[in-house]
Amino acid sequence: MVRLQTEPIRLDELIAAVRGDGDGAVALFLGTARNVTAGTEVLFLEYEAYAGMAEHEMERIASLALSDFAVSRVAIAHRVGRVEIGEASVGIAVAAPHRAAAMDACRFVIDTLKATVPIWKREHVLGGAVWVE
Amino acid sequence: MVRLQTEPIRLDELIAAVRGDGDGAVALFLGTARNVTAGTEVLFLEYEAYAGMAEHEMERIASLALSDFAVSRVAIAHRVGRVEIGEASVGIAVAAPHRAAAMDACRFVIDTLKATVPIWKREHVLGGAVWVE
Amino acid sequence: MTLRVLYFASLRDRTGVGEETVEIASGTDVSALWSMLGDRHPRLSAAGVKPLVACDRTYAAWDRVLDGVAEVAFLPPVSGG
Amino acid sequence: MTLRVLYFASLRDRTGVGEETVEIASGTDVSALWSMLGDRHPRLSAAGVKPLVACDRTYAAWDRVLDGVAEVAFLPPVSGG
Repeated sequence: MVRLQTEPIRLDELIAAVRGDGDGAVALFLGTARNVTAGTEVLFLEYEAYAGMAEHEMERIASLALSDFAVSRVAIAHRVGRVEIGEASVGIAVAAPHRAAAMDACRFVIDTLKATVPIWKREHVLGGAVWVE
Repeated sequence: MVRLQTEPIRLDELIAAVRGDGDGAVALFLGTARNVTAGTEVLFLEYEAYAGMAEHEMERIASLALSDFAVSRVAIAHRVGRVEIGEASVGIAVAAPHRAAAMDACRFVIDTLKATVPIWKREHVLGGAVWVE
Repeated sequence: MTLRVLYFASLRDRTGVGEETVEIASGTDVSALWSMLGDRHPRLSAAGVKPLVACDRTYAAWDRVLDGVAEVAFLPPVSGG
Repeated sequence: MTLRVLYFASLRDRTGVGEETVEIASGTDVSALWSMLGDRHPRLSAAGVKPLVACDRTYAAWDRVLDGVAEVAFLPPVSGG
């Protein structure tokens, strides 16, 4: 399951999307909006995605995880639009029979997502906003 | 936050217990009850803990994680009593400013918990139950 | 040949448009297109570093010839997650 | 000296009790206690491998002298998580 969404990320949905009765482990990752960047207070974040391509890249990463690690299912959700401080901008869930594969694959997914998925973050600070690129 | 509990583990409570506005990452792990062990169908699990010492060990692991990794807070919840297939027997949440430390510490916590916390699992199968030791 | 060109994030700020249509000759590659677009949007080339490129929603190289491509996107370094 | 002794999981199945009180002499260590308990519960020693030991809820060695200890627990290999 791969999704771009404007609504808050719900972990229970991600878990329901990945877990099967043969799985003994679910590794999860949430990227959350921090209130500070390089010493400056951040008011909120804004995410822009290249819709269509972003989902395509997320699907590709999920497929790679499934082929390279002994995992059962992968779910990735990423917010677009405004994200408040403390909210999750990205949520990842990976289910597997055993924990090491689940955790390895979860790390692979977030690391690869941050490197390749066409999504951009804009930090809104007092008096303006800057793209993080 | 460290807890032994008979009720289902709620991830939202674990996340609320760990996340601060300076944190950009929350790594989570759920150990879930599998329906099969060594080819035999499992009906449900039962966990017994050495209450008092188990929480003490979990606190010790959380403290080690906080001192050895650049993380903000750690929460660990473990079920005792009957756990149905698909339910989480253990839940771990680690918040950190950055993701690598959160994921490293989360893995340290589950690996160490499985090695040292005095909790025992009994697998209930057709016609009986066996301690996993 | 008609091509849809997309700009994202700071590149869109530089062009002032998120999407536009351009006519290119057969055999044009991404580099040549980028030069054309720089004439149209002077602030684009001022970006300095070359962005990433996607052709029909897949990452592509700068020498990719655009024959048969419908959509080219210029992507600043990504920062999702 | 009175000591509270706890058994968990399969060890409790072997003794039939989860907790009991025993009287020991000053200077008794965990190994000596284990021998005493084996006499009381013949199926305990049949467990084969020696379990882990906790004194007052902290892991302890088998040569730990029990003077001042209030609670000793015998723990099969753990399987939580």
